[in-house]
Order: sequence, then C-alpha cells, then structure tokens
Amino acid sequence: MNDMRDILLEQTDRLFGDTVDADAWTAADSGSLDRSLWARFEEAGLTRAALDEADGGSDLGLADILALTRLAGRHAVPGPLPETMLAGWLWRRVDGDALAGVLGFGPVRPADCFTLTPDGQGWRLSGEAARVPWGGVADRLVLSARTLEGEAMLAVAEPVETAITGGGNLANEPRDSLVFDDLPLAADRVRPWPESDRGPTLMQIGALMRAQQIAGALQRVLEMSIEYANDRVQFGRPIAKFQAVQHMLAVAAGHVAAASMAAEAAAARDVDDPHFALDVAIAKARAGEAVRPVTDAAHQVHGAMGFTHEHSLHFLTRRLWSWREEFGNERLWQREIGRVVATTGADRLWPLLTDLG
Amino acid sequence: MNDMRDILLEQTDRLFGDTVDADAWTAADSGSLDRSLWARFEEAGLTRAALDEADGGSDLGLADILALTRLAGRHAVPGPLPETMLAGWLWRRVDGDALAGVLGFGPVRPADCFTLTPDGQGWRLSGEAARVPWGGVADRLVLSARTLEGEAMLAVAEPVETAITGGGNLANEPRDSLVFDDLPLAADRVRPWPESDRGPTLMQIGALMRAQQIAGALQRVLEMSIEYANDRVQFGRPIAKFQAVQHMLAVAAGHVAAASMAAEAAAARDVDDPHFALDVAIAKARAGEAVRPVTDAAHQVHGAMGFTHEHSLHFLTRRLWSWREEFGNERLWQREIGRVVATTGADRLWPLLTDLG
Amino acid sequence: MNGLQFTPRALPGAAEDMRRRVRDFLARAAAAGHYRPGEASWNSFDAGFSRRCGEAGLIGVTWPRSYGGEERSYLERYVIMEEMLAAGAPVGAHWIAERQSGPQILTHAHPAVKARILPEIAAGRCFFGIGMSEPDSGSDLASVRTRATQVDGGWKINGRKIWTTNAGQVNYLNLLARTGDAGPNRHGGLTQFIVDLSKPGVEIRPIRDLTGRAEFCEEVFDDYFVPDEMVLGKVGEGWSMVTGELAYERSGPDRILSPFNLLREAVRAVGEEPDDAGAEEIGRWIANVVTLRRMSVSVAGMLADGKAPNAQAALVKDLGTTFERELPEQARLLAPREPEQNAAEPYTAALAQVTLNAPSWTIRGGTREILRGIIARELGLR
Amino acid sequence: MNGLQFTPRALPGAAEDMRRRVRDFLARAAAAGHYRPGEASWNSFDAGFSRRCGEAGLIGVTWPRSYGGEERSYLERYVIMEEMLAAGAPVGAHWIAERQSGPQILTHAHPAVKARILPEIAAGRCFFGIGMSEPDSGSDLASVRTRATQVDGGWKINGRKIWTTNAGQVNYLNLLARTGDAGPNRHGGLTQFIVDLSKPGVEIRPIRDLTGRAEFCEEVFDDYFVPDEMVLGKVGEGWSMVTGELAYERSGPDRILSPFNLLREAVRAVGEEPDDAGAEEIGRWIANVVTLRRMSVSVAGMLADGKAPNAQAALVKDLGTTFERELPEQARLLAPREPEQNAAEPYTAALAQVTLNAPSWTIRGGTREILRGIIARELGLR
Repeated sequence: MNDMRDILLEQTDRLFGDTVDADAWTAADSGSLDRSLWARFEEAGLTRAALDEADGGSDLGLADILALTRLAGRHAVPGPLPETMLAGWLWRRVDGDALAGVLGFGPVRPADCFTLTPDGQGWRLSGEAARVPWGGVADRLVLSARTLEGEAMLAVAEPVETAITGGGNLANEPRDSLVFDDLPLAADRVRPWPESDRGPTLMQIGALMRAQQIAGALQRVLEMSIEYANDRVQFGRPIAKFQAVQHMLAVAAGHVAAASMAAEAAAARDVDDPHFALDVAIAKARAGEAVRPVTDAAHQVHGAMGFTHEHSLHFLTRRLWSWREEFGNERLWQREIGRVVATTGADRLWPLLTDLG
Repeated sequence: MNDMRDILLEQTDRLFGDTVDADAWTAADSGSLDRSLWARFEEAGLTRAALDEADGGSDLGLADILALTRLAGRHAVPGPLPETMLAGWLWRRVDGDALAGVLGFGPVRPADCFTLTPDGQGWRLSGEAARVPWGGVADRLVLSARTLEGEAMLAVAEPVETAITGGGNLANEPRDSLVFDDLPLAADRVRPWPESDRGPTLMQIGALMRAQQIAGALQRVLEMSIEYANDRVQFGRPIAKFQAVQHMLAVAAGHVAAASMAAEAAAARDVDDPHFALDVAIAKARAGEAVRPVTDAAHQVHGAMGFTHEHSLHFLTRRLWSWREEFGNERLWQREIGRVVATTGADRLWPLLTDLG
Repeated sequence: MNGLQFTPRALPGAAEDMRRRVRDFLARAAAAGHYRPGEASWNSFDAGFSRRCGEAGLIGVTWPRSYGGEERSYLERYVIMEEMLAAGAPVGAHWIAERQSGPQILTHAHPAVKARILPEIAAGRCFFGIGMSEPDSGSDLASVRTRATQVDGGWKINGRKIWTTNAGQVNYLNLLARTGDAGPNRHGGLTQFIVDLSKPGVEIRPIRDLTGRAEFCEEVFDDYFVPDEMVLGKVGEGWSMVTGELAYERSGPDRILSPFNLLREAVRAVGEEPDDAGAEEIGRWIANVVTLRRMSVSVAGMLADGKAPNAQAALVKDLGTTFERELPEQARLLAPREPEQNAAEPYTAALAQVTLNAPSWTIRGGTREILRGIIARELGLR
Repeated sequence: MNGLQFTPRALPGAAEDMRRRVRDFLARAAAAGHYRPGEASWNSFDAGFSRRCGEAGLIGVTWPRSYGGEERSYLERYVIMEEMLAAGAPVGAHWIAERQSGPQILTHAHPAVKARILPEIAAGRCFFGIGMSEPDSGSDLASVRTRATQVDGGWKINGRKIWTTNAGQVNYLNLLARTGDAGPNRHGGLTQFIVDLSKPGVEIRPIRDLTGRAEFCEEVFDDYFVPDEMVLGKVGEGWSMVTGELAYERSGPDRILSPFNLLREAVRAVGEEPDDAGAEEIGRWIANVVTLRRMSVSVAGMLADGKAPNAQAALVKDLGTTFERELPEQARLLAPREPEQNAAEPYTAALAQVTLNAPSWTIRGGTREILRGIIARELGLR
C-alpha cells in the first residue's frame, strides 16, 4: 500500500459509485456496451491504466490493475474494463504498442487454441475460441496462439472479420464464440510470449481477474445483506435480531474474508514468482467456492425482494454465478492444486505450505 | 403391520430397554461378547427368529427380522443379534438346517471371495475376507462362495480352524479378517445360492441390515438431543429456546425421517422383486448420508458432555460412524444407483421412479 | 415425536390408472404441439393448456361432481400433479386455483359462489392468485395491513398486496385483509375474500424478476368493493384458515420436482456409461428424490385420510427445497457448463434456469426459517 | 464492517529463522526417538518432550528475558506453534501454560508469582490447566458458581470445575471463581486465581472420553485455600480478563492444523498421480488450508501490533473448525476405509482419530454458536 495507490483507489471507488447505478446495470442487461459510461472511464484514464505514461497511460503494474479490478467487481461495473486494462498490460508485457479502445483477451478455455502461420512479413491467424468475454464487442483482442513449431505467441486481432456467435452469461455480459480463418496480421501484431518458461498463461490472468471481481462483489453483497437485515422488520423486529439470520451472515462473512484473502494473496504475487501459478489456482478455487454460501445467504435474507429486477442484489449475484464458471471453475483449479501437491508428495507438503506463505 | 408383529416389536423394545444400558455398552467396549446378555436374547427367542417353529424358531420373514434389526439399532444392542438372525434366515432360504449359536455372515467387501473345491462327498473352502462382523467370535459363519465353475453357493463354516486377525470398528465391535485354507466342509454345509438369477447378495442383506440399524440409532440420537436441549440451561434458558439449536435439530429431524423412509421402503420390498437391489442401494446410501448431519447436530447440542464416556450418546454415534462404512458406504451404493439409472436412460428416468414407488 | 413419523404409502390402483390417463393426455398434447416437454413448470402460465387439462377432466378431480369434480382421492390428484411437473407441462395458469383456492372455496364459500366458480376452475377457464403477502409483511402474515371496511352490502378494500404469481392474467385473488384487531395472539381480525380482478378499484403492476420475466405482481386496492357473498369463511377467522391448510401447499410434488428437468438432462449428460464421479452424483440425487417422493406421497396419504400433517409437510418442503437448492450446485461441477438462459443445449439452459430460480425455492411458500420453526415446535423444542 | 478485514501479512525474516531452528530441533528429537512424528497433537501430554522444548528455548519466546523468555515477536512464536503441530509433536503438557496462563501471569500476577512461575513454564517444567467451565455453565461463563470467600491472608474456594485438559498431570490451574454479585450486565463479581494443585482441598477426577482416553478432568474444591498473592489481576475483573484475551486462544494454528496428519496421509493415499476426483479433493483442502493459515497469520500480526482482533479470531476459528470438521467426512469418501483406532495403516488410524475428535473441535474454545454471535455483533447485526 502506498499513498498514490490509496488515492487512485479512492477516486475510482467514488467514480464507480457515482456512475454505476441501477439504471446503468439495467441498461447493461441488454448485452450492449454503454458508450457514455465507457467514455467516463476513458476520461478517468482507467482504460489506459496499464499503458506507458508516454502513451497517455497511468503506467500501473499488475497489482494495481488487480486492485482496480476488485473495485470493478465490487461495483459490478458494466463493460469490459478489467479485460481492457489487463489486455493492455499483457500486450505491454511483450513490448507491444499501446492498445487503444475496448479490449478483450482469450481464449478462455484450456481446450481452445489459435494457430499462427507465417505469411510474408506478417502472419495468418486461425482457430476458434468459445465464450470470449466481450469478444464480439471489443475493438481488438489479445490472443494467445502458437506457431506451427509450437512457439507460444501473443497476437492482437480485430474481431471485425471474424465469425462471431453471440452469447451471454447469466448477467447478460457478452460471451462470444469466435472463429478466425486465416486472418492476416501485420508483423508487429504478433510477439513471442514466453509463457512456457515463466510467464503467466492467459487463463491464469483471467482467473485472477475473476477472483478479484468475485472478492469485490461478495463483499458488496454481504454489506447489502447486513443493511437489509437491519432495515427489514418481520414479526415485530428487524430480522437482524434473529439468531438464524445472524449466523447465516456470520458464516457468509467467513467466506467473504477467505475469498478476499485468497484473491489478495495471489494479486500480490509477482507473475515471475514460481508460486504464482499455485496462488492463482488457490484464489480462483477459494473465491469460486465462496460464491454459493454468500449468495445463498444474501438471497435468503432478502427474501422475495432480492428476486425482483428492481432490487440491485441480482446484478451482483448473477455476475457472481457467472464469474465463478469463467476462466475455469473451482474444480478445474482444485485439480491443478491437487496435482501440484501430489507431485510434491506427502512428506514435502508442509514445507510447500510454509514456503507459499 | 399386523397385531402379532406389533406385540413382538413392543416386547422386544421393552426387553432391549430393560437389558441394554450404559453398563452393557461399556462392557461391550472391550470387544468381547456379553454371554449373559446373549442368553437373555436366546431366552426371548430372538437368536432363532428366522428358524422354523419346528426347530424352536419364530418363523419370521425378512421384513419382521429387519424390524427387529431396527430396534437393535435403536438400542445399540451389543453383540451380533442382527447378524445372527439374518445368517439364520439366509441358510434357511437355501433349505439349510437350523443354525444355532452366535452367527455371522460374509464376505462384506465386494473384492473378497471364497472358493469351494469338491472333496469326495464334501468340499474344501479357501479364501480371505476382511473385517467380517464378529467373524472371530461367531460359532459359525454363513459365507458366500463360488465353485471353480463359478456357481454361487452358500457355505456354513466354523471359524475355529481359521487364521483370524482381530480388529474392531470405532465402537469396538469385532471386525475380524479371516483366512480359510482348504477347510473341509461336509456336503450338507454347502448349498447352491441362486443369487445370479434373482436372489439377494450377502452385501445387499448386510447393507439393508446396517441401513435399518442406522435408521433406528438416528431416531434415538435425535430423541436424546431433543431431551438434552430441553434440559440443558445456558444463558438463563434451556438451549432448546435458541433458534440456532431449534433449526439444527429440525434439519436433523429431516435426515432422520428420510433415512427411516428409505430403510423402511427397502425392508418392505420382497427380495425377489426386481426393484429390491435398487431399494437396498437407496436405503444404505440415504441412511449413510444422514449420519453426519444428525450426529453433528447431536454432538453440537450435547456440547462437551456428549464426548464423555459417561454419557451414552457416543455409544450410538460411534456405531453410526462405523455402520455407515460397513457393507459398502454411501458412495459405493450411489454408484450402483447411478449406473442403473444411466443404463435406464434420461427419457426412461421418470417411469423408473414412479415404477419404483 | 410421533408427529414426525412417515409411514410408507403405496399408491392405490386407481392412482396408477390415473397415471396412465395423464401420460396418455400428455403424450397426445406433446404430439399435437400443445406444449414442449421439459420446458415449463408450475409457474408457466398457458391458459390454452389449462383449458385442455380441464376438458380432459384433470383439474379438481377430488371435488364433488356437482362442482365439476370426479370425487376422486387425494392420491389420484397427487399423481396428476407429479406427472404434469415431471413432463414439464405448463400448468401455471390453473395451479393455484386447483391447489389452494378451489379447496378453500369448497369448504368456506357461499353456495352461490361455489356453484359459479368451482366448475369454471375445473374446466380450466378460471384462474386464481394469492393475495397474502404485503410489502412490509413477507412471511409474517399476522402483520397484514390491507384493510377491509364494512359498507352497505359488502366491504371496501384498501391496501397493497405483493408477490402474487401471474396476477395480471388470473381472474380472481384469494385476499387476506384486516377486518378487526389482531388481539393478544396476533392472529385475530383477519378475513379472507375472493376478489374479482375484472372489477374497478384494483391496479395490477407487474414486477420483473431477475430472470427478466414478470411472473410476480403487486396489486393496489383503492376503495375496491367486495360483495358480502365473496367473503370466504367467517369474518375474523382468516388466519387459521390460511395457516391450517398449508400442508396442501407445502408437501406437494412441486417441492421436489421443480428442477426435475435438470436432473433428467444431467442423466443424459453423463451418458450411459458414467465414470465413478458421475455415477455417484446421479446416484445420490436419485436416492434423495426417490425418498423425498415417498415422504411426499406419505403426506398426501395422511391428507387423504383427513389428517392435518402440517409439521410433516413443513419437513418435506424443507428437505425438498434444500435438495432442489443443492442440485444445480452439484450439477454445475458434474458436467461443467457456463449456464446461459435460452441456450440451445438443453443441459446448459436447464442449469441457467435452475441456478437463477433455485434460491427462490427456499423462500416461496414459507421461508426455510419458518418451516424449521414449525418442525422444531413439533419436536417439542419451543 | 472494517472489523472483519484481514490484511495479508508476510512473516518476517526472524520468523523464518525461527522456523529453521524449530525444524532442526524436531528433526533431532525425532531421530533420537523423543517423539513419533505425526502421531500427537496439542492435547498429547509428554512432560519429557516439553522439558526438551524448554531447554531448546522454544517456550514463552515472547516473554522478557528476566522471566525466561527471548523477547521475540508474536509472529516468531506463531511459527514455533505451527511447526510443532504440523510435525505432530506432543506439546500438550506446556500448550496451555504457554498460550494462555503465561501471558495472563505476565500481565496480571503479583511480581513474586511471576518471578517464581514464568521461568519454570519457559523451562518446560511447569504446566497449567484451565478451570473456567462448570458442570452447569458450559459456554456461559457469567453463570460460574464456584465461590471464593475472603479469609485471613487469602481466599477459600468451594465448588466444581470441569473439562480441564490433563488436570491430573498439570501443576496449576487458572481458576475463575465468583467473589461478588454479577451485577446488571451479568459480568461482574468474577475473579481469577492461580491454584496450586499440589495443595490440599482439591480432588481431581478424570473423565474418560469417547475415544477411551481420559484427557479431561473434573476438580472439586472443598475449602481450598489460595493465598492473596495468587489472585490474578483485580478482584471482580475476571470476566473481562478472560474474554478479552480469547483472540489468543481462537486464532492460533491449532484451529487449522489439528487434522493435518490426516491431510498429509490423504495426500499419500491418493499417490503421485491422483485421478480427477482425488486431485480435486486434495486441491480444495489445500486452497482452504493455505487461505486459513494466511488469515490466522494475519490475526497473529494484529496481535503482534498490540490490537485485539477478537471478531477476526472468532471468524478464523469458526471457519477453521468447520474445515476441520469437513475434512474427515470428505476423506472417508476419497479413499474409503473403515476407520479403526490404532490401526497399523496410518491413514486408517488418522481417519479414526479425526472422526472421533472432529465433532469436539466445534465446541472447544467457544462453541460455533458463540463464535457466530461474536462475528454477527461485529458485522453490526445485534
């Protein structure tokens, strides 16, 4: 924590608080991008958070971008702001130029992959990716791909010439399936991505992004529920006075705190640290696991009111139910952790845990 | 329900209530058989429940034996009374003679099996079985075995000449591993067991026995907890007045009722009914699933008191924690159910369920 | 403790005859394109489908013939309900009228009202909603504030009701209103009315829910006039009438089969040769569904015998909705999908539908907390 | 809401130095046969092992040097505790004295008492038990009835205490007794005493538990005399002294690592190449253990900073014991065994040990219900 960061986070929290309201969420439910809201984010420099100051950016590192991502989760910010910040960071990490506009990245499923074939000075990109966040809305996408020789690359493509099958998650955030068929890319749109040695995978960056959004949204859902429980009178007293309600929310608070700790620990880890992969897996697994008990308690406390479109709770809970599935659900990441631990072995388990910190 | 059965159950309930007390449970914790208690059961005709009246038995059918088994579970009756009744029933089912004494049956794990080889007029029995209930204590065991040609048989063996490795479950009920090595058996100690066509397997009979014991013991644990919650004063009132305690026991009551329904339905099914196998699987799976929530609530309500040897709760809970593992835990039986349903197919699922009743 | 026993109950032969009749009806309706199997549930409003059910004699079968019924047993009726739900038939239009309003009218209404309304319900042409909850009352019915004031020839209603299913499409409401003081036990002074929504003085506002649909409504009554004839039961005895019959609402197959479509699609998703994990999960669900159904049938049997198994019904509903709530959480891990409403793949769509609706199942018809309180009281804990 | 934030806290270099020192000690102790790794826990009483810990300077490291300590940080102490637990070392003899009694004595005791007792605790030669609960009080400490009456030069104690761990083997008890009226908030009139169990007037009765062992004891005091010097803190302020320091008891690694041996054996049981189900289960546990440990370290850091994170500690304990309670239930299905105490196979034995003990973990040190009440109050719900 430093002062500059605190100020930035405080300002951004206020900006989100001022601009993201029930109207914005309702508008976003159509699945389209709210351009005027986006303009506010651009104006505040958020969309260029990762870029060099020389390019009009804020030169933020991954930890700061993830702190903003958590705020975006807390406010259920409509639009691909975290995706845009992180796509910018990814491309800058491979010394790419400053990417402008609305950005996304992918693929988001382990099974999907893109192939690059050389074409004169440039490249051609082919392949499919399912359910890319804002894939059909973004101006450009940062994509992981492989050459025919198997070398890992990042490529920047514009989905204009793409076969797009639109879809959405439970919050109607666009999740579009893309097919690229020999899309020509200029030489400077493709760069080596040394993920096999040390770098993070796009799945990991995406999982970390969602873990932070989940942690932020869970905290908000808990706060809304506490407030509602104190306001709502039943049987002659606020329902917050009922032991069953108190215990339900106490348990939920435990899950919120655990999700938050797991996400923060991973966000604080350097991507080059050998424990980065394990921490990301723990973050997405633990945050995903928290979604159900917290949203259950929240809806139980809110009663019928929480199911109305008018009440804001569902704008958060529908996102939570979707985000936990995206970039790998908890089971996928638990398997990752389990395999690392199994390979480490029972007698090296405790040293691994203390080493992880 | 008929009158005779009601009277028998009532009398047996009273007998167990009079004879099985904390002293009897404490004595049974040594793992040995309480011969004087057993004599009481013999005197009451319980050990010969399945036998022909001509042999001094009560000529009870499986449903009645299972009703007694449930009572035995309710009272956590020390000694292999259900095993003895059911072993007698099994042997009678293949027209065997009236078996006297303390009986057991096995094997109890799908992987264990015995082999019969002809030897003159008689047979020789070989094989191993792990953790047979009271295997080293019983006078004789009813064992399923196969001939070299794969024909399913039942055999009666006396474990006297057996290699026995003693063990126990969490309630210190003997669970002994047996090795028979060419044990000679007279011709009339071996009979064909048509389990492959229609008959129940010994695993099924054992699972049904344990499901009934679990259902009986769960009901008792619930009653003890309700009583304790009404008696125990904390913070100036009976803990039964706390909403958290009420809800914990309400949830437990749901599991008790479900376990009971599942076990009763299977116990009421004729062994020759094609749905017998599915009902047994459902009974053991559902009863096993109920053990954790009910014992959790019971121990939580009883607080530290429930962990003392002096209080009777643990004589039931330790048995419950053991019985759910024996003759297949819930996962084993869930797999059975799942495979039957998968084979039946999605579109035949509903007719299967209504057909099952 | 005796209050929480469930005796296994075999459905009588007549019920199984009825089952064949319903399956036949459903097969023909599906073949004729009158509904799409698996897609709908007890909250899907389809007046045309309900009319067909009425024509086939599948509504109000327990009622006297003089009112359009067939004087059949409650267990035969149970079979109709579960077959409709398992098929995913759109029974939402007549569901409430058949389950709650009809029986209340039969027992408590003015003879002329019975003669007028019951045959229409049975014919699948007359639909009801429930006007119990209010913006500030929720599960606490004793706090109802909508007021009925006696006027010449009837009553004037003023106040607001909320969470009425499909109020914009039904003909009548069962309305609970305050007609006097609550009294020391908080349960007095409430009266039930039948409210004709075609009459002036009531405004209906749809409430959009989180799935984007508007199944719930709010109603505002402004000097709405109800003739005396439309008072249901005795004035001031509304509370016991409402709470006394909750067993009918709480133990039904709708408390088990709401996510049946997801269960069926999960079986399809794991295929004919599931791995161990898939077989286990399916097996656990089936063990629970079969057992819950047996408990539900047991309660239906008690109702058929004229008993009032309120605590058993509460227990079945609590256990049933807990199971329904678990199901999508386990299903999402069994065969991972990103749930999407209206997805082409049935499993993905069913997962989305159940994920969005399941949290409401532990609230409708008495919250989990209310139900557990009823069970605890029966256990002797209060 | 701010009260339930947990800031990630990295252990300082000194703590990692301490870790190496403890591992070294443990490796040598295991090699010399002074304990059998993995088998014991924080309730295993082994006076000889504790003396070795004391000799190695691993007890009371946060205390002043003048009292036998090393004036190290609370985080260094944390590392000692967790290393001992993870190794399954038999630290039960000095556990309570080091965790609760020592700090209380340091803050509240008469100087002569401090000088006499603390160095003995630090040397691993002096052991304590807790005398809070009574047969009729349980979690409700305000209802304590054991009475201390002022007499010449001290106090006479009469009454019964229960659930004291290893009372038959320890030297002293921290005893809470009634010295005056409770007052309107029910929390007054209680005083803490140090009770020397070698003196006459106290009878100790072991209580056998469900595992067959007698770890708990009951103590009966009959005109037992305590000199004034052995009063801990001010007369009448016992309640706040006891409850104010619960964070020390509730957030420690013992609330996470009690079943660590089972976790380790489960990893061994699934092998180096687990199937999907095995990998998932192990992965879920590890995600939880790592996160809980981070939260626990965060609380230790707050304690090191002189804060009183009572609600955070309650939350960590609730989450930790819930996890500990889940673990054996999942483990039994992951690698099915029929659990058996003292089985030769480590996994079977660990499963039995944890199955029998886990239900008590949600009761010791404040029941789940008490903890959730504390959390709810901090959330602003009361």
